[in-house]
Amino acid sequence: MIHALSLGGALGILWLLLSGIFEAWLLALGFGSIIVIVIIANRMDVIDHEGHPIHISWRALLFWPWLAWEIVKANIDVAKVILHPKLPITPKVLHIKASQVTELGHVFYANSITLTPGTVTLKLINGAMDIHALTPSSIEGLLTGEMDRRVHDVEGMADGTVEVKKNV
Amino acid sequence: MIDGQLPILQVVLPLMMAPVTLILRNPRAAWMLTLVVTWATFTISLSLLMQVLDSGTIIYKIGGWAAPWGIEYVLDKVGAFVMVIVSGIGSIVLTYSRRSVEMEVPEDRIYLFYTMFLLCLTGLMGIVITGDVFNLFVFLEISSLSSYVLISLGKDRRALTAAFRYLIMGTIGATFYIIGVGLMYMMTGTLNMADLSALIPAVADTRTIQAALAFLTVGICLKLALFPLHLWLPNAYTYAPSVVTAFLASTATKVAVYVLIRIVFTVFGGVGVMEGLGVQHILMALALTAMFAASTIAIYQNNVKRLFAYSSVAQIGYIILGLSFVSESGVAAGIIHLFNHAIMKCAIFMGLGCVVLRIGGVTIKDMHGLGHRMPWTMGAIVLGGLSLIGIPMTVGFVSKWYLVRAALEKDMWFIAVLIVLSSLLAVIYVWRIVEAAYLKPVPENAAPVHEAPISMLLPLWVMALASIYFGLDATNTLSIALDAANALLHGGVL
Amino acid sequence: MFSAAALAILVTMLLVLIRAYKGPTVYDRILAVNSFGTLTMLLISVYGFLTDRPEFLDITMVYALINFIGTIAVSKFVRFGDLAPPVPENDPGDI
Amino acid sequence: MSPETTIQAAMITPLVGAVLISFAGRWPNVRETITLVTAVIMFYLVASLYPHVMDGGRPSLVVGEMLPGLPIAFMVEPLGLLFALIASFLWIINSIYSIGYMRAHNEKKQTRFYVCFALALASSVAIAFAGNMLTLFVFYEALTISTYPLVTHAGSDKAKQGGRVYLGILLSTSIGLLFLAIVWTWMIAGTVDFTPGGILEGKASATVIGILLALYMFGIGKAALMPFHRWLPAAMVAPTPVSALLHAVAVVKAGVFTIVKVVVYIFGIDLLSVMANSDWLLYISGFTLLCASIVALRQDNLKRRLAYSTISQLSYVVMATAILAPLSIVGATLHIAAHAFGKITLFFAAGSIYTVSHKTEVSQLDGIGRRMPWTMGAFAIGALSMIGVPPTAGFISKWYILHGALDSGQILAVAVIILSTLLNAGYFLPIVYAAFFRKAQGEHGEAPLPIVIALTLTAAGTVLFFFFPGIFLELARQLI
Amino acid sequence: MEMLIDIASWVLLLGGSVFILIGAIGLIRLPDMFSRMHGAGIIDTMGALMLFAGMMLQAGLTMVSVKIFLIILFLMFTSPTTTHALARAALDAGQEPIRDDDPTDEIELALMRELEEERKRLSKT
Amino acid sequence: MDAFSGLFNYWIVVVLMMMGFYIVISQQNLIKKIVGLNVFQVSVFVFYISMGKIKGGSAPILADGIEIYSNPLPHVLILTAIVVGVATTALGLALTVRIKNAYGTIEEDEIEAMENTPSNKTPEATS
Amino acid sequence: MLNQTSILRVISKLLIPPIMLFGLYVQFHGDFGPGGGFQAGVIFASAFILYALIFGVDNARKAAPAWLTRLMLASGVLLFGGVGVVSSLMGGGYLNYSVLANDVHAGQHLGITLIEFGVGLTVAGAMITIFLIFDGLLRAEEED
Amino acid sequence: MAVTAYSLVRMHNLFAVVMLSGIYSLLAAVIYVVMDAVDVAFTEAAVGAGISTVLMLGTLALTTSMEKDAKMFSPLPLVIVTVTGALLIYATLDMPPYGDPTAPIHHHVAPHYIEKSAHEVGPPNIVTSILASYRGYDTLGETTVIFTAAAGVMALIGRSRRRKKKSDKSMPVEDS
Repeated sequence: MIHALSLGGALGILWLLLSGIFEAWLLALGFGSIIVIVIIANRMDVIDHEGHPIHISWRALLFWPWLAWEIVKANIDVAKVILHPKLPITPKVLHIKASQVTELGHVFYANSITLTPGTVTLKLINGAMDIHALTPSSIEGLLTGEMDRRVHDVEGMADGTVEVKKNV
Repeated sequence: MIDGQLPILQVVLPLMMAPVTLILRNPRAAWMLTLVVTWATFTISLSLLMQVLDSGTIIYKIGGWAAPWGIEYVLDKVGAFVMVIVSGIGSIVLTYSRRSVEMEVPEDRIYLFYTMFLLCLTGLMGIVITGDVFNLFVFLEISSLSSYVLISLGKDRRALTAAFRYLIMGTIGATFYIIGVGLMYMMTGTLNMADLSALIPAVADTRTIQAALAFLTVGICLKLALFPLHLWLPNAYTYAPSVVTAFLASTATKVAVYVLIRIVFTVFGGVGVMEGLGVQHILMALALTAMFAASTIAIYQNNVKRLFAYSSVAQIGYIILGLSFVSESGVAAGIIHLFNHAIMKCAIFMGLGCVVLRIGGVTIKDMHGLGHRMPWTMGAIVLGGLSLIGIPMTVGFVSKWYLVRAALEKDMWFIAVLIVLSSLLAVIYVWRIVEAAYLKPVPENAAPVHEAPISMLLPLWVMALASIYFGLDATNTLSIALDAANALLHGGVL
Repeated sequence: MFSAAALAILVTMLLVLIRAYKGPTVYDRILAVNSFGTLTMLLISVYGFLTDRPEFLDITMVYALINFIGTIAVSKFVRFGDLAPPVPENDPGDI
Repeated sequence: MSPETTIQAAMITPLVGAVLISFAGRWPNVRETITLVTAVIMFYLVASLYPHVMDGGRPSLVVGEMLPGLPIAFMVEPLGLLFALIASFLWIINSIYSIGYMRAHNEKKQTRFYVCFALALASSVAIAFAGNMLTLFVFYEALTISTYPLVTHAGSDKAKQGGRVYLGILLSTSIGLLFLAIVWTWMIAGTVDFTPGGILEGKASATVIGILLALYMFGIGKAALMPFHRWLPAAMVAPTPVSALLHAVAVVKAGVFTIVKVVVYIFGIDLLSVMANSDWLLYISGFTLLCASIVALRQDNLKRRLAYSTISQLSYVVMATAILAPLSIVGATLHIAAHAFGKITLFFAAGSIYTVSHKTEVSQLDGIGRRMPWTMGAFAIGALSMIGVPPTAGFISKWYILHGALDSGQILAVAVIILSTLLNAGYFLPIVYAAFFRKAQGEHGEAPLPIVIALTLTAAGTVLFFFFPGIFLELARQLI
Repeated sequence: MEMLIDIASWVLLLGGSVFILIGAIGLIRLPDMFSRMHGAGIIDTMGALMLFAGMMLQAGLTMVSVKIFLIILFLMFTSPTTTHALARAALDAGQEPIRDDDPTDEIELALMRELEEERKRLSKT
Repeated sequence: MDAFSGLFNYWIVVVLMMMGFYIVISQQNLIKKIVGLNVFQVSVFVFYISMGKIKGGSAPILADGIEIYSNPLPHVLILTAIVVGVATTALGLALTVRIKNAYGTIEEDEIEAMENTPSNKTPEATS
Repeated sequence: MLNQTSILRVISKLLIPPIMLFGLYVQFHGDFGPGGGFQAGVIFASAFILYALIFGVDNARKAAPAWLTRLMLASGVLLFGGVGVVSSLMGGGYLNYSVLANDVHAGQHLGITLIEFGVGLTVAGAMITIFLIFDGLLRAEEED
Repeated sequence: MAVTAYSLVRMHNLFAVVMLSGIYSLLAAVIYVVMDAVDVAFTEAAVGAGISTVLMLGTLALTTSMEKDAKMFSPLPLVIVTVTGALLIYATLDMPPYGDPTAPIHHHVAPHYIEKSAHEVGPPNIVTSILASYRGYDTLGETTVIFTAAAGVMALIGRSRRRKKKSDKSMPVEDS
């Protein structure tokens, strides 16, 4: 229920952001739309902690700028490689264990890895992932495990109750 | 108040009932509903025809917007006449359809069949009544799409390929049509037919408009299966469920012809265009080729449905030939043949539907001895066949009379002779069937066969008798056709 | 300024298209198409600014959406459809 | 009953008959009674018009407009009445004969036979009474269609073949030529009503008239003008009563009737006689006449010989018309009647022989006259009539024709008639001779009673015609 | 200030343009599908981000910016997801990434062995 | 030269259309035919839209300060036409699926070959 | 679908509701910006398609059973047509929305919103139906 | 775009063909935007690139992704296409140039919409006004078309396929 409400709230904000028109008629329509969507989402069974992660803490706000910076760094890195006349790449596939507890965390981590050029998550199975890396430097960034830690932080103290649910 | 709304009701009624049948999902209920709807439309179109005959063209503004800006409905004599044909055939075919459909369409698709039927009817009605070239395209597509589906509901797998080919060619036709419309629109800035006809003369000399005419004509001819563009038709008619064949054969191509009339005569102002640009001669040549080539091919067919499908191609040739004379009697001949051919083909294909119901197939071999096994059915088919030949006392004769007359009026001796000769080809293919049905012995291992159920025979004979009635007393239909032709030729008033 | 960006995007599109045509595998094409979609988004947005009517970013959104769903569908399709591309399957389980 | 109602009734009677017959199919006796009764009623109705017409009345009836300005209209005039009289009278006799014949042969589908017969008669009468060319054409085609099942009655491959030729020629000539001619006439004259004196006078050039005449003459395939004569022998596969119907009662008569009617009422004799280019008709018909006679000489099959004889006899009528002299027209009219009686007798006889002995070839008929005196007697009378020997009907008609030919100085026609008379004698008399004076083979007696009655009646009619030609003569004279 | 924003946005736009070009070049130059994904990644991330950011600066605090922000957000979620999906699909279909054939260190080798076992285990189930 | 540049646009569109058209009528593969149809139709749509464009015009959504709008009518028409196009595509594809089920192939010539063999035999056997 | 697709699953769970909302936004803002019923329907359906792609057809069918899509399909057309009928009953012509309310503008607005909604319903219904049928067939074939 | 179209002709991998048609559609959408047709671009994006592609993929999955080798080249289609194309080029010769504000289409019906629609209908989006109100009837037709397509697909390959399969087997070809 709480998920549904928060989803409704989030959607409400989204609606206002999109619409930018504050006429009663449109607001009413928006309200109706949100209710319909919540109902449908409920039917689809996508309202849970995964589908709507309200429990993710404010730390995300800190994480993103960091991630952005990582992305920039990685980009420049890869760009150099690409522009290098010899194309000095050493593609490798790594296997990495993520330290996050929930699957949501895994996904966050995996996506963050992919988002940074130079590394792509090929596969994610129960927190174990295959990573394709283009250059040694991008591997280094991973092997230090900093990103892993940070994502773990973002994930926060994920409660075990939710954990059980998802594997059903 | 309802009176004023009749034109729109005509289209909207089947349109709105189509979703209802979809929801109902019950074959019987769907049939009942469709039946009621088709008869209602028939009644409405009759009353509209009366109205048009009494007080002239009806104009209906949709959405309350005046013509060039909004879409308007324009119902003149030709339109009302064609509409009566379409809805009349529709209601008869539907009365007939229940048993046949149960037999030929998978049971769980029957309600969808009726949905499609209604949509097809909607499309055809919409085409006939609209006064806007683009709106026409939309309804053309409604009818086409639904007819693709209807055709492919046949049990033979070849129905699928036939429908596919129809889909490809039909869509090419429709695309050509919109190219043509686009070109016209480009030069005039309007889509309304009346408006177009007022504006086109000023730009008629431009190459754009000429090309537009070419594209429109080719596009429509694809839909109406004029000879070299007919490739989709025989298979489609052959393998579609009988009901569909009966309905499409007698309405869809007719409506396409109607569109051609509309475009050439109303929009382009007829006479000048036809004669000036040589369209007349091209159409005439094609029509004659159609008459001969298709009839000749028909003679060699072993599947009777296919045989009559080719005969349809030939008969379309007659209609186009009539139009291509660009004279009053010629156009009237075209229009009257439109009506007549609808009646006789409907009867023939409904008869064949009965045969399919009882025998399971319609090859010539299946027809052996059928004259004795299913006398009523065969009787109706033969009547239809006689009408195709143009024996007096049938509708076919009336059409032929006017066609020959039109040819002679123009001193086109040669063509008059050709018309007559091609109807002799019809004798040959019709007589193949007659001989098979009456002179061949019943196959020895044939299972006993009952006459078709009365629910099918009745509509069948209504059509067969109609083909005689309108052959004996053609004054009413002809006077409408002559009026319409007159109106079309003189300024092409809507 | 925007026109420079637009030009760059167009050039990029061309390059991406080359990849899409060359293949050699299906995945290269998908990748290229995906990038192409992103580029289209960018181009449309930039064009909006170029003509001073930047309100139409909704289109960009739709693109993003379609691009996403399209690519998902495609990759799902090549993964589960029974029509794996003609790659010799020497030892599928091995990396 | 007013004449108008009578016309209606005369045409409706056979239709009603047809319907009743089809319902009575299960009870042969009822069915045949109905046939006979219908035939008699119809004859009575037609005959009751006679006095009226003789008084100069031209009762007419418009049923409705088929095409704008083109009604389905009927009008009784002498020629039509003559034809109707012959047809309806011979129907009675033919019915009697059919009953005997069909029963003796155990033919199947007899109901269909009688129904189609009635329909054919209805069409014939409608043709006879047709008031304009369109109406005539309509029923002309109806006659073709309704006789097709009769021709193919046997259902065998041969019958099918015969049916094809029959239908093929009749339909293609009528649709291909006659139809064109009618439409064209309509366009030129604005009407296709049968009008005394014709409707084309002064409306078209000589060339057009010539072409039109050709279209009409060849378009009326039922008149079996060469080269469109082949359907007649082909149709010989049909049972004998059908042949009788084709040759004597309805079909070919309808053909020549139409020709006379077209010449008299569409073109007008005056118009044609001033035109130089109508002579070819004379030649063609003369040619057909002689050719058919020569072919007939060489036929061994009795019915085929009769068929070719018919072709040549029809050409008498055509030729007589083509002579364009009033007297020859009268002769043509009379010849329709005379030939009808004569030929039906001959066919009855042929059928009778076939029924009893299953003989079909001329060469098998030796001595048959002794076993079947009535039959062969009647045959002899018929043959004489064909040749034109008094005291038979053929003499009168030929005499009129000759007279007309002489009057108008058509020596060629005279020569043809004389020559053909010789030929006629050449192919009929040997049969009669062989039948009576050669030694007989086979053991059989006379034919069934209805057959004998029928052929005796027609033979008697042939003779009576000679002595009392008044009825027909008066009618024919009215024509001019 | 105005000037500053303009310059910033220009820089961003130009930078974005350069990056997408680089990405495209990568897409062309790189030897196999998996490494090309990195090139595509550049377009999706850096290029798009910079361009959109540039546009945002141009637009100022309006609805447009909000929408661009939403788009970026959406892109950031979807782009890695699609890349991943694609990679998975390619892998499953038996595509193999080109790899440097001599593993740099022991750890990696061990990792790989582990991976292989896991693959086998998975393929059995 | 001026006319040339003005019409050049159309010419490109025409070339595109014809390519689509060519695909439709020349290809044997049913799916490719449908794709061709799409290309053909889309090109026609582009043609319409280019008709409606006015130099210096702007999208036809009313806003302050904008004077020239491009012609909205072609847009409306093409919206409808696109929908029709997608409907056709959907149906065509559904048919293709059925055809594949029934024949096991989606190559037109193969289908034809399959059809002709039995149907040629049947009449011969009967007659 | 095992947890192989966990990335996809999580992300799409996150995205589906916003996509749907976006669809409805497009639906109701067609008056002001680009978009309208048709596009909205497609977007809405695409959210659903995404769901079906990730969670399988069976789940999708559960979320949107056949009767529902069918109803959407039908009721959209009915709504559209119905607006027309109502407007003609209220004395205007067919589809003349001006008579729907006292004020021309309000009437037009109401009418447009309603019919656009009808369009959206039908389109969404149609797209979902078509997709599910295609995808359903695919699954059925795999099972064979 | 032309290149895309051309390679569509050449490609034999149907999958690639589908992808390319997607690209083609995207390109078309860009062009629409350039030509101010935002609504159309919107739709084309959603339909051409999205729905059509997905549907085609579904079909490919159900059928096959490779086209058979090229057949004999037949000149007829080329001739037809050339003639048609030539006709169109011919038609363009009398057209008003691209973007010409004096072209007739900008002066007859359209100005009315642009000037009056805000007053007569209301919404600022003229396209919506025309679509929904002036030409609302077209849109009704359009909706019906979509409805037809959906119902048609249902009728063609809708559920209860099992049963259908059986019946297919029981009577494969009717008259053989």
